[in-house]
Amino acid sequence: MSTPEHTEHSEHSEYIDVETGKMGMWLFLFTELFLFGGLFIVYAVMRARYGEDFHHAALELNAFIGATNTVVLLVSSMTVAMSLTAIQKSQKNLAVGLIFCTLLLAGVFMINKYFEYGHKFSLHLYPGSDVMRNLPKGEIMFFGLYFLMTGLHLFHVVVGGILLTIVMLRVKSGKINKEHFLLHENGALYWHLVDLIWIFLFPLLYLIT
Amino acid sequence: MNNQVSAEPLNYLNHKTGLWSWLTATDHKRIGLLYLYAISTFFLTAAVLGLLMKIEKSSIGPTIMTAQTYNALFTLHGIIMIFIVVIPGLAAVFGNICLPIMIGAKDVAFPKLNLFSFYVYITGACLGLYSQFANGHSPDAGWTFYVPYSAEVNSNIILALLAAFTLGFASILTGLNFIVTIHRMRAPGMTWFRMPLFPWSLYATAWIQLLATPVVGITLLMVVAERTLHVGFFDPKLGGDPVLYQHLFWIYSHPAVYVMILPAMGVVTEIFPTFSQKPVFGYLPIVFSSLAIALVGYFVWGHHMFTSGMSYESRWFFSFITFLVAIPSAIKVFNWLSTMYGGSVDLQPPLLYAISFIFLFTIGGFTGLTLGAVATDIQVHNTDFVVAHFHYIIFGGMGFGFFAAMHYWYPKIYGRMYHIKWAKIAWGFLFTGFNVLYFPMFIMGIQGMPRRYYDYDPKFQLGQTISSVGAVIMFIGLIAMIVNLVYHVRRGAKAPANPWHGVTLEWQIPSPPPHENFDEIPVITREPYVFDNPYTKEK
Amino acid sequence: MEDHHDNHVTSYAQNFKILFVLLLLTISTILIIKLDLGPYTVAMALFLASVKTTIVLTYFMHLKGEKLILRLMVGGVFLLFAIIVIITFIDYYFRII
Amino acid sequence: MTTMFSGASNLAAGVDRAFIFIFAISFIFTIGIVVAMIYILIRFSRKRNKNPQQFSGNVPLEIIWTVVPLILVLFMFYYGWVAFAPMRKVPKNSMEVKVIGRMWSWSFDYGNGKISPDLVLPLDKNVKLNLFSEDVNHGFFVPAFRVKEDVIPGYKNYMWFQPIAKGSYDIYCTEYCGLAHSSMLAKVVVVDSLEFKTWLADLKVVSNDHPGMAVLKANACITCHSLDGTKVIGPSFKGLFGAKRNVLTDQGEKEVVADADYIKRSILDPNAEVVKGYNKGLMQSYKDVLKAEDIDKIVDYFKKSSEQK
Ligand code: HEA
Ligand code: HEA
Ligand code: HEC
Ligand code: CUA
Ligand SMILES: [Cu+2]
Repeated sequence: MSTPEHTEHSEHSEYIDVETGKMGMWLFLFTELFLFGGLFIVYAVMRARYGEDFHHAALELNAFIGATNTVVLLVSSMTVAMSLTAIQKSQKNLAVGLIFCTLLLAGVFMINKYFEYGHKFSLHLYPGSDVMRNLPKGEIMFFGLYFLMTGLHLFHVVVGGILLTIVMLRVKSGKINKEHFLLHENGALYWHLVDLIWIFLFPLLYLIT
Repeated sequence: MNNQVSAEPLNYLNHKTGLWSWLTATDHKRIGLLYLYAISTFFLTAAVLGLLMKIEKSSIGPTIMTAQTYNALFTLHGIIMIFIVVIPGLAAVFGNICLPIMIGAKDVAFPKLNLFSFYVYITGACLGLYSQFANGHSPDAGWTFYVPYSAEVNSNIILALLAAFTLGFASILTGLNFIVTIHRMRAPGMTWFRMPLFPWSLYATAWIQLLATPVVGITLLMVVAERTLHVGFFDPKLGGDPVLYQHLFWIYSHPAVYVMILPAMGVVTEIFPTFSQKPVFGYLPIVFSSLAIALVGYFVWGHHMFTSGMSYESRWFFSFITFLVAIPSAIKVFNWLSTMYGGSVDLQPPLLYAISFIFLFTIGGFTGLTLGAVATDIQVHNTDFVVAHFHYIIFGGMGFGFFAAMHYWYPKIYGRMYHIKWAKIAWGFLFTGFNVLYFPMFIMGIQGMPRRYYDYDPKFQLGQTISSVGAVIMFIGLIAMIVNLVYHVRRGAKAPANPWHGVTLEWQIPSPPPHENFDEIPVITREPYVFDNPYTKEK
Repeated sequence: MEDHHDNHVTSYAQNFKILFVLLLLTISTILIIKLDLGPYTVAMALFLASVKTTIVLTYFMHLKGEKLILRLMVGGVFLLFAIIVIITFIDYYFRII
Repeated sequence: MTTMFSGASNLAAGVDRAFIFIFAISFIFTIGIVVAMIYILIRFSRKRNKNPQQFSGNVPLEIIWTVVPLILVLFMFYYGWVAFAPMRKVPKNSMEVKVIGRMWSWSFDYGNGKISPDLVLPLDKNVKLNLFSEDVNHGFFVPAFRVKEDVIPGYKNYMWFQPIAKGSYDIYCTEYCGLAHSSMLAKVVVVDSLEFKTWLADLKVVSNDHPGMAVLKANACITCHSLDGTKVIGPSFKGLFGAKRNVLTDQGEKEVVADADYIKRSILDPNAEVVKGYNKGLMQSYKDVLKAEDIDKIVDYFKKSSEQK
């Protein structure tokens, strides 16, 4: 899913009105909220039904990795916010550096996820596996939700990463600068959304056992 | 650019030519037309399927098809009509064509995104059609895809689900575009309450598209996951909850019915003042009733689930809110009538469709109330009564609204005029056929004729046959209407800029409009419906 | 068109402070769950998550400096979602499965 | 003919009252609107009225047509509600019957070993129906009684009523459940209590069928499997025993001989080996439905009927 704005260059000027672009981005974020919202509703209902099983299943998850990733995302959220400050202060190199930090942190997040998923796979615990099929129903449900929610979130991390890479390149080339940084702002907004969703995923999946 | 050979002034239709210029057009009017052609094609396809179903049901037992085919037909008919025709319908066609002009803008806020959503739409629509012909069985779960049936049956459900998902995405993008356009692109001086009512209704619609669609998107994806990965969110065999699916489905699909009807209400709200040469009666109440419908419409989804074993308290709650959502519709109906009252009413084809809209929508709406009361819904739920209710309100409401819009803005869009008398005759057939087709279904529904039934009890024979005759009458009407409209796109008499003496902005520019609508962005100084223009004076 | 941009540049120091608060809240979430407040654990965890969300929205996402209409939209959307969840639970809460 | 006003249960009167109330209001308003519309079209037609008046609103009117419909719909809600409320409150002394819905037949389990394809009920006695589904969603609908509840797998839905007139009434399935949804029919037969008692006590199955055939009939196998060689939804049972079958398994296609073992596997785990040319997922496992001896009876029946030829 691309952001609406960077596809857009009206014939009249190369840059699109800032308020317009930002509003478009916010509206897009609302749809993301409801997308995950549907999953949260399912989670809530199933948790009410299979409290015990969820409890057991959640113990399987590595809260440490979860916590690490929370910190990683929060810090990355800050760096991307700071890069915006930098661009507004015309500190181009700092801005590039900060976005790069964000991307690095995104990388760390994905590496963590790689190990986390890898561990599950080594236990043959993945949707469709025989091990998973033989678990109690509530645990199947928990892992199903776990994989769907974190998987969808991971997808957003990847998209956010790509978006921020584009932003970084444009900052470098000067296309994004003190005057025109709408894409930068929107990229940052998207990244914060990724963080926001994780803020809920973390306690719900890893902690509440 | 002035080396144009033809005498016609440059407009959005001829300023660039060639197929490629159409396929890559970012001009909102051209995108609107692309939608119009796509949607009409799909509408006709699905309408023919409807006709086939009626022929099948004209007599007991197998008439022209097997049960398998029938089940696939109503599923495809429902999917096309709902997801491909009526949900995008008015907003994508006439919203695109008229919204920017009516608020005095040169285009929508994100023209390229607009084109992109058209292609997303086409992709989804083709996927939907493809699901019918791909290897294996055509999908047969009904447009509601209730789990566990849809999670277990061995037909191309996955393709159909992905089609619905993709179409939802297109719908979200259109909604997003419209909201931003309305917020940011209004001409100077056009305050919120100087905005015409069709844009207002699109605004309310867009919020529903934006916020309700993602929920069904994720739900359908979960069913796909269920089928491919064997994690049962909804299938009880895997520990899931089938009623939860219904909740999530209707959290979207009830608001979606207002996505269908709100723009149609907007259209007739434009038509009544124009053909009565009189300001809209109760501008503010109409605005707020649109917003109220959009908002309250989010909270009534459970009325589709009165028999699903939902808790007692929920049934109470949903029934109650359902009745509240009827009030804003009532307000609109009365305001429309009062708009005509005291006017100088000219019964042209658009108005003819608009008043039949009121009639059919009222019947559809009142039967909606019958469905909203729990006790009566228990009797008529999933019977032909429901089928008649929503055909009255969707086809009679949104469908006739669409036809009204078509006849109203046709001269603006093409710069040509259709044959008025033919249009009225076609209307006669459509309207008669419509009532003959669907009214008997109310009666059969109350008597217990269930829906999605391939075959039926002999006691329903008479009703079913009458209803099938109605379908044939409608068929004639539709053909007549289409021939009239298509034929005159090129051969019709030249239409003036303002054939109906309307006062909203689209009538103040040439027909067809120039590429960027306005040479100079107009400055708005007054309310939208003030009828003191020269056209009324000269009469 | 560009003028309104200068008025909400967040300083680096402020960004740091916000991160600090967020990290504190994360730690308290973990602690609260370790403490186990019985039936209130989930509620507390969700409450803290909402506080974090609000902070991210207001400061990192600069809602604070945005136009009123945008803030209303964000608030409205969250509210709508909350209502939908509550209504769904009118069914589940009262139902004996 | 079951018309609207021939309710045959205690709940019908309330529902009909709600119908009448809502229809009456709807009728009055619809007629009113049509008459007003026609009047306006004639009286204010462009021919008659060249000078449109330019008023654009009236607050008292707006209030009236907000408040009046509001009051009316509240009444509609009320009537709908009072007729519905008793439907969920089952009287204590109700007789209970378990309703089992499956693709595409109903059966009614009276708890004393009596299982019937039709619902036979005593007159004037409260009945509670416990609704169970073996596969997908179904809907249990008796129009004459004004009752309908969905039959959803994994859910314990129920309904109750009291039949108040003797006779035989239609049962329909109202939730789409696949190919033969429209033939998932049955009857409610209301008889007087004496007749009911003798019927209930009679546990023998009066039939000259082979016991295996009886099982096939009772479980509606023959809605999908014909006995005469025609292809319905599943393969015909004709000549099944000992025949060669090409089946698709997870490992691929293979040929098997339909022996007793294969038939058992086909009944208990039908989707593991799917007969070529047929669809997976249609037939559900009968593991929890059929007892081992029932399956033996079926196998025996297949064996015998193949030998006859
Ligand atoms: C455009 C689409 C559209 C619209 C606008 C509506 C509008 C309404 N609908 Fe409908 N509905 C559908 C499309 C629509 N519906 C579809 C597609 C289904 C079936 C889905 C499926 O299962 O496949 C359905 C099913 C459906 C059900 C579920 C039935 C069932 O399955 O058991 C219910 C139940 O409450 C219902 C109620 C209503 C109500 C109360 C309104 C109200 O908004 C109507 C309000 C209008 C009026 C009331 C009339 C105008 C007012 C006056 C003339 C003034 C006087 C008024 C008073 C005195 C009150 N609808
Ligand atoms: C916009 C929405 C819409 C429209 C316009 C229609 C239009 C029609 N529908 Fe539709 N219908 C639905 C939406 C719609 N329907 C939905 C959502 C369902 C529920 C599906 C489900 O259960 O899942 C449904 C279900 C449904 C059923 C119920 C199936 C069942 O439950 O068993 C029936 C049965 O008669 C039916 C019939 C018709 C008919 C006869 C028309 C007619 O009015 C159509 C009139 C048109 C014609 C008679 C043909 C005109 C054709 C031409 C002009 C073509 C000429 C061109 C060439 C030859 C190239 N529809
Ligand atoms: C919903 C329809 C349906 C019902 C009801 C049904 N079946 Fe089947 N059956 C099928 C289908 C489809 C197949 C072929 C695919 C497969 O092998 O799974 C099949 C295959 C079989 C086979 C293997 C047949 C062969 O030719 O190799 C047997 C034996 C069988 N069913 C027995 C039964 C019995 C016994 C019952 C009832 C207790 C029953 N079925 C009920 C649909 C059904
Ligand atoms: Cu069972 Cu339809
Ligand atoms: Cu609805």
